[in-house]
Amino acid sequence: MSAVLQETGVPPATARRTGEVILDLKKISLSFGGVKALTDISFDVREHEIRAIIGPNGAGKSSMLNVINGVYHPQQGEIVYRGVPRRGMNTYDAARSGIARTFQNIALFKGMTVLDNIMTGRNLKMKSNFLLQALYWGPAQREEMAHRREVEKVIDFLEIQHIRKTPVGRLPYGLQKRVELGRALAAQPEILLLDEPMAGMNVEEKQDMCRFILDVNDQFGTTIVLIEHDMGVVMDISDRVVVLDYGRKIADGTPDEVRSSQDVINAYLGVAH
Amino acid sequence: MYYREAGQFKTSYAADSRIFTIRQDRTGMLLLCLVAFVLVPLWASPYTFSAILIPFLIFSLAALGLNILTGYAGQLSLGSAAFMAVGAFASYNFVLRIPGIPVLLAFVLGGLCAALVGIAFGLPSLRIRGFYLAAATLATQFFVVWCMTKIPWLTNYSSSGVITAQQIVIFGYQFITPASKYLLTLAIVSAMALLAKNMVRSNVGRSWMAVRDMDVAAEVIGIRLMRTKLLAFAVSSFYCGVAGALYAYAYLGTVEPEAYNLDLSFRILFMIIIGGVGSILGSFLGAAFIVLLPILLNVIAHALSLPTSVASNLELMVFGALIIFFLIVEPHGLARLWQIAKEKLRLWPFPH
Amino acid sequence: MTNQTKESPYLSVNNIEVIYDHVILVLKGVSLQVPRGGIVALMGGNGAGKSTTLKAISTLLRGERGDVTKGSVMFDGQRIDHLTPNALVQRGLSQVMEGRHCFAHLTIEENLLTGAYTRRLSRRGLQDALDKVYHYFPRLRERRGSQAGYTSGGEQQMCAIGRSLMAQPSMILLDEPSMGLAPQIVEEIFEIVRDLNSKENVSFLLAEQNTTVALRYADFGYILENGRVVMEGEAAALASNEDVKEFYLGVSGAGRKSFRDMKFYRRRKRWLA
Amino acid sequence: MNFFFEVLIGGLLSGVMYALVALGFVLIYKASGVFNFAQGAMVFFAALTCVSIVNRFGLSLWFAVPITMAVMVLLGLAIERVVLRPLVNQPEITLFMATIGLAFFIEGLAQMLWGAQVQRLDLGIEDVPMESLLNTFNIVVSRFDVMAACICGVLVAGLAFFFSKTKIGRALRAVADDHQAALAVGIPLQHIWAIVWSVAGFVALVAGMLWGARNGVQFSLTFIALKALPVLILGGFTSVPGAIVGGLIIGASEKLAEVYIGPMVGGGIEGWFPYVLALLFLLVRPEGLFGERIIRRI
Amino acid sequence: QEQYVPLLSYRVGPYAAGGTGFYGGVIDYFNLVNMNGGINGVKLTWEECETEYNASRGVECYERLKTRNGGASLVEPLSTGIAYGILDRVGADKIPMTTLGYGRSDAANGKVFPYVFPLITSYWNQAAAMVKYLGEKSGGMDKLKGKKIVHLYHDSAYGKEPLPVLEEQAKQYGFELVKIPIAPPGNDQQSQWLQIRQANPDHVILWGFGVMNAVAIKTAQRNGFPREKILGVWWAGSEEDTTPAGDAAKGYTTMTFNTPGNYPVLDEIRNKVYAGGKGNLEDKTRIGSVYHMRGVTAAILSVEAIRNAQAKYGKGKTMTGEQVRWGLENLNVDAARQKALGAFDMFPPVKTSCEDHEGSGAVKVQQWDGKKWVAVSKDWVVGDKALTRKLLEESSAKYAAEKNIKPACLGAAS
Ligand SMILES: Nc1ncnc2c1ncn2[C@@H]1O[C@H](COP(=O)(O)OP(=O)(O)OP(=O)(O)O)[C@@H](O)[C@H]1O
Ligand SMILES: Nc1ncnc2c1ncn2[C@@H]1O[C@H](COP(=O)(O)OP(=O)(O)OP(=O)(O)O)[C@@H](O)[C@H]1O
Ligand SMILES: [Mg+2]
Ligand SMILES: [Mg+2]
Repeated sequence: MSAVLQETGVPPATARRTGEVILDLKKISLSFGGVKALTDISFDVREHEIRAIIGPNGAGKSSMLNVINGVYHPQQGEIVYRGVPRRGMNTYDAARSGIARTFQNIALFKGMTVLDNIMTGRNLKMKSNFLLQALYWGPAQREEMAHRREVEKVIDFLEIQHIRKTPVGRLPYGLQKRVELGRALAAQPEILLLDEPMAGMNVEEKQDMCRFILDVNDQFGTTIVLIEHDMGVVMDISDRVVVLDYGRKIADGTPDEVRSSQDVINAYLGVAH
Repeated sequence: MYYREAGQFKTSYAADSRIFTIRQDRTGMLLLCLVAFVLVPLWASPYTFSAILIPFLIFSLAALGLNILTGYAGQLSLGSAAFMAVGAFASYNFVLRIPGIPVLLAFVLGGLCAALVGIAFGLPSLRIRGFYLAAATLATQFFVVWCMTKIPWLTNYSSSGVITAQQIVIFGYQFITPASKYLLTLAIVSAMALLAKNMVRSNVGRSWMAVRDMDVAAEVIGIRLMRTKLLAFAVSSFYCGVAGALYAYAYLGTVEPEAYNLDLSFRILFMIIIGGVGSILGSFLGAAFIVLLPILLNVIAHALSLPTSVASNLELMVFGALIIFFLIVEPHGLARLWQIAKEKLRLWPFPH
Repeated sequence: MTNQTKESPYLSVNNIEVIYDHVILVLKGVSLQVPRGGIVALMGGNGAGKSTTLKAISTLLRGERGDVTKGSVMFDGQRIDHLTPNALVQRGLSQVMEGRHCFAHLTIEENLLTGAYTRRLSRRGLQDALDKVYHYFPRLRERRGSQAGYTSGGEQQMCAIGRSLMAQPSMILLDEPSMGLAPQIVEEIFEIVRDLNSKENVSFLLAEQNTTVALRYADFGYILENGRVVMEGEAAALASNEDVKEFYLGVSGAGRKSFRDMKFYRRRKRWLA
Repeated sequence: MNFFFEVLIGGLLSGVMYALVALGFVLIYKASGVFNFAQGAMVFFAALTCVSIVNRFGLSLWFAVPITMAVMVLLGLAIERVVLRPLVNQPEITLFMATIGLAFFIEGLAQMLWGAQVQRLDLGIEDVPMESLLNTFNIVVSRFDVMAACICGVLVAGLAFFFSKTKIGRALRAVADDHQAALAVGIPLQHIWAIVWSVAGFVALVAGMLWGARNGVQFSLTFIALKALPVLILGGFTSVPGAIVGGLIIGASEKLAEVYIGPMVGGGIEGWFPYVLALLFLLVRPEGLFGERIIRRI
Repeated sequence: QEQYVPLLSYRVGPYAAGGTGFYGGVIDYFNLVNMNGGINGVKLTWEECETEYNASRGVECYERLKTRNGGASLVEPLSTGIAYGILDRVGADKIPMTTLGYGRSDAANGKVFPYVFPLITSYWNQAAAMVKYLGEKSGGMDKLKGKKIVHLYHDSAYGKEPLPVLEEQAKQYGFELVKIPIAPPGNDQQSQWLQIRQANPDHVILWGFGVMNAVAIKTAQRNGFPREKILGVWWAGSEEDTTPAGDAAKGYTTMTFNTPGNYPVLDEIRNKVYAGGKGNLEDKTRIGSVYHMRGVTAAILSVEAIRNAQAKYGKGKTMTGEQVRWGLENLNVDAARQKALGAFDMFPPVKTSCEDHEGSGAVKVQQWDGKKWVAVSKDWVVGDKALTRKLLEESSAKYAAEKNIKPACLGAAS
């Protein structure tokens, strides 16, 4: 249906190097009062892959991410992360064990500058205690500088040098999304959860964003779980796609398989692509 | 010379992370220190010291403490005077009961006691937020002052509950003259302000601000809410505690628990809001505003020889109106106003 | 369209300049017109000033410490830059703000009802208006009793659009209506736009990043960069412009390129050069 | 046992008086998400204006009350125009601070207009024990308190009706959530605020008259706000019924605590006990008993 | 020639009513003295500064005003908090401070507090006098045995101040002392009065301040507690405390250190000062009210001290603070002098010395008749001064030890 997709003649993403299953979600169910956000969902994520989650609005995609990094605790099911099964994550452990994410409704720290926002991403890697930091001297300062160097790499990578010292509240939406990605990247995560990173961007900006995501995936081998409504993007860059509808999984497979599934067409795409 | 950063290149991250990145600012700060430490003691009158500068510095310190908690960590509190009281009464007892203890150490210990109380009363902040928390911190205010009046041991069994701060002696030097007390206060306050500045520009500070701006997101990043909030309470109370001790030792001399009443808590809150929530400089500007403006209005009213009963009420009204006026002009406080002025100056003579 | 522009435009923005916070100059002289019954798209990259333009029109800027320092805005033949937003809604000009802005503590239905605040409706009339919105967005009917704060991003977006329809405006300023919506819904929303436009003669000014769709439904388009209008024209003309194609539609000479193949070094737009 | 009931009833009735003041806060919090620091000053201002009209111009209370009401409406309009309108969409804390400035201003204005003297207000309701109860059960219940409780009940019912049955009620909640969006959907923020501040002025007048009749019209009326705060946090900032229920709970438990726990710890615990109690409640329900749940979602 | 007095007044805030009355009285009397030609030709000048009853602002005012116009000759802050705040400073600045009926009771010891003068009476003497009065009322001190007295007090340093005296006397006379504190500000006292009703005491000592007083009187009425059994302190005994309580206050008695009534000096103030348009009170009917009369009393004693100092150091000269201090320490305003001033029996005769900066310790009991205060007894009541002397010696010695002060009399200024 979408004009863009109709014009495409692009070959599907070729199978790429992906590794072991790093995250395995088993029969996850989550409900809020009467609302069943997720029902009995199972899927896995392999190392180094780009895994997309798609589905209509309110299908439970964001809730899924929230379950993965411990913001929500599923009523049923099990999360196996790096071979360790658990009932649910908690946010701190998730962050510690290398899960970072961005949010659908931007969750940046509005009162801080871009640099500071990204620096918070390195919080878990900072060792010196607050007394040393208060003195801002010796090891504390050295540590601060070392992390600053890392963060500058992220800033360079995302090409946001010019807004380094701007308070994020003043930035336009698209740049805020980029900063949020930067904050997640600064943590050097193993799994990166991205919730609609390209919403509200025009094509050019989406192209940039895709490039960042692909580069992260290529260069650092970061596993990526991605929610996105732009089918062009999803079909082009993801390795495997899960489709949710009304809290249920209706399809799971390569972009091509998903694209041709009748269920998916009915529930989400509207028209065959 | 224009106020401008052009031509000032930073060649290291350390240079870029300085407190004042622009050379003119650094020179300005240096000059300010020079004035505060050298020129003021030479020129100021005892009145300026003991009625304006010393209370201004002490209030700045308390405001700084509250600003750490409210401005940086986002936990609105109406109990700062209580922490000041703890600091003062604890220091008093340390000096009283441990003969020969250095006064500065007593201040630090007093601050630590305040920090402990702060942690205890900070616990609810893990669940309670915003104005609910603010109202709940009033519990601290009333409870602590109540304890001070109820536990005679704390006031050394003085029949009226009033304590008389001991003489400040450091290395045998007695701080008696207003100028010497001023210098001592100034030294303590500047050192603590520097520490505070360092904290807020390094990881602790960023964690506080993250919790303030969006606690859920902060958690996801791996910031531990409990630790961060309680640390903010502790540090903030420490600052307030030391300020409280100075209030007793370097300013009033003799105090009753009532001196640390709700009114004082509110005044400190006013300071940070007027000065700028989440700004070290703002704490100082706010304290100056709240301390100086009534004095100024009082002087003006009497210079105009208004009838006294009218003058006092008019003062109150003008004070209220000015608060509103400043908020309308700049909701982020005097510190932000200052910043805007600097930004304009940097562009000057171009408008944008 | 051309004959419509001859008569005085329904909405016209004349050379406005906007400054935030007394120092940040954002719009540097923007002029645009929306004819009665027209659909006009406002496009441009992140931070170009689209949202600012819309807020300047609906006088919502004041709440964000922004100021229109030059120029004027005319609506239906009268200057409106000194009116309150509420007066504008009463005159039929309504805005859907970027980033949803639903009333989090109100239920979806209550949210919709507040949208009809300016209208004096009987209970019946209110119910009819509600039904109309529910007809457009069936998903909202399902979630009508949930607090808006707990609904998904897309549901909130629908709620925000539905809410402004409740006021039965004659002109709607839509800020990024497609953001965060499933492709199917995006298409539906634009159908609704077309529907209202043709059946009820509602005029639209849309700020939109999804240029492909926007140009498909709009009659006329403006492209904003850096606070200036850099290009304007009939939608069809814009859609066939080479630059627009490359930067906003993501198709260049050789047809659509896969997001995967975006090169690091590629042509960047330089409108101002 | 008799004594227990006496304390309990006394506490409940005091609680109603607290609730009366808390109501004013609730109104404004509902309408703008702002904690109105000036509420106490408004209570003082209203009472002082009313009583001064009676004393200076020799008018009867029946005239003075409507005149004062008109003054309070004017005050409400002025506050909306001068203070609130320029501060639309600003952070809560800014608005909170503005109300602090307002409190100073109103206090100064009241005393400048009417002087600092303590004045007496006689509503014609005698503050004596109800004979019948005293004789039959030997329980002391003040006639005045019962009367005040009735007035308060009527007021609460009226306000609750006003907020649940009119569209203004819904609009208010919308405004409290998001000023900007409220403006965008065409809610006339200015009218709403003017109305709400006027109603809050009316509530302040009622509270000021009742408290003034009890304690004398004097500056310390501004402090009764401190008694209203724990009521407010317990009941929830946004709930009219919450104010009354919170008032009853706080009133009763505070009196019982003072009488039964107080002597063990040296007494005078009424100052902090309600706050600690409210705090404990909050730990269980962080938004108060009837407050709107705080939505925290990402 | 001018003699300058800074006035740390408060005319806004919770205690404004008292502040306007008191400082109104002071200024009225100063004006009167000036109209009559000053003190041996030396005119009084003054400057006011609004303290809002706030210690910190009070200190600022003191510091600001103390060096004006050639230096302050004495201060009277009418606030315990401010008095504490400037306690050390007045000594260092050599400016005497008077604290009529409040502040540190032990400051009456001039050897330790050479610059502080709690003139006329202090809390301890008041408490002792209260017990004395209650004893006499019961028909002799021995009748107090077995009686029950409630001390209902403002839960602060102020309310706790008399406890040592009361406890001591309870032991001595064998009455039971029930202490009931009220959390400030005391807007609501239902539970306390229920407790009192339950305890059914013979007397209630009401040690209140501000709004607490009116509320106490009203709550007593509403709980059916007879107001005749309540005895207030002097900060609970002004028109501001009884007016709001209305009829409930009729018959209520309190301590005071002025005899209520009219005096020639007040008439003179009306006829000269107010007729000349220089009156300080907005409301003329407040002339002679409790706070106003206290202000006039404070002003009379100050003026007498200056006059006294002039007698020693040179008539018609401006006196320094040190010299005024001497004047205060050697004050003798006896009945004859009071008569001459048109203030006979308005306050007890005052005779100070280095050991006794209080100079009297006598108080009166007054009763509210529904419209005005009337004296209950003709005579001044004096409590057990030996006891209070003992307490103040102990307490001031402790202070001296804390502060490293060697107690000594200062004597005449150089
Ligand atoms: N905290 C919560 N409380 C109540 N209901 C919730 C909560 N979080 C999510 N829901 C509900 O669960 C369902 C799934 O929401 P979710 O945000 O996961 O959708 P989504 O797939 O991300 O949709 P979208 O594409 O619109 O963002 C929605 O109907 C939403 O209303
Ligand atoms: N409240 C504000 N204060 C300061 N600057 C602001 C504010 N709001 C927006 N700006 C600035 O104004 C410029 C234009 O912003 P605007 O939101 O209008 O862009 P936009 O075209 O809508 O972008 P997007 O597509 O990302 O929504 C941006 O550079 C932004 O940084
Ligand atoms: Mg989502
Ligand atoms: Mg935008």
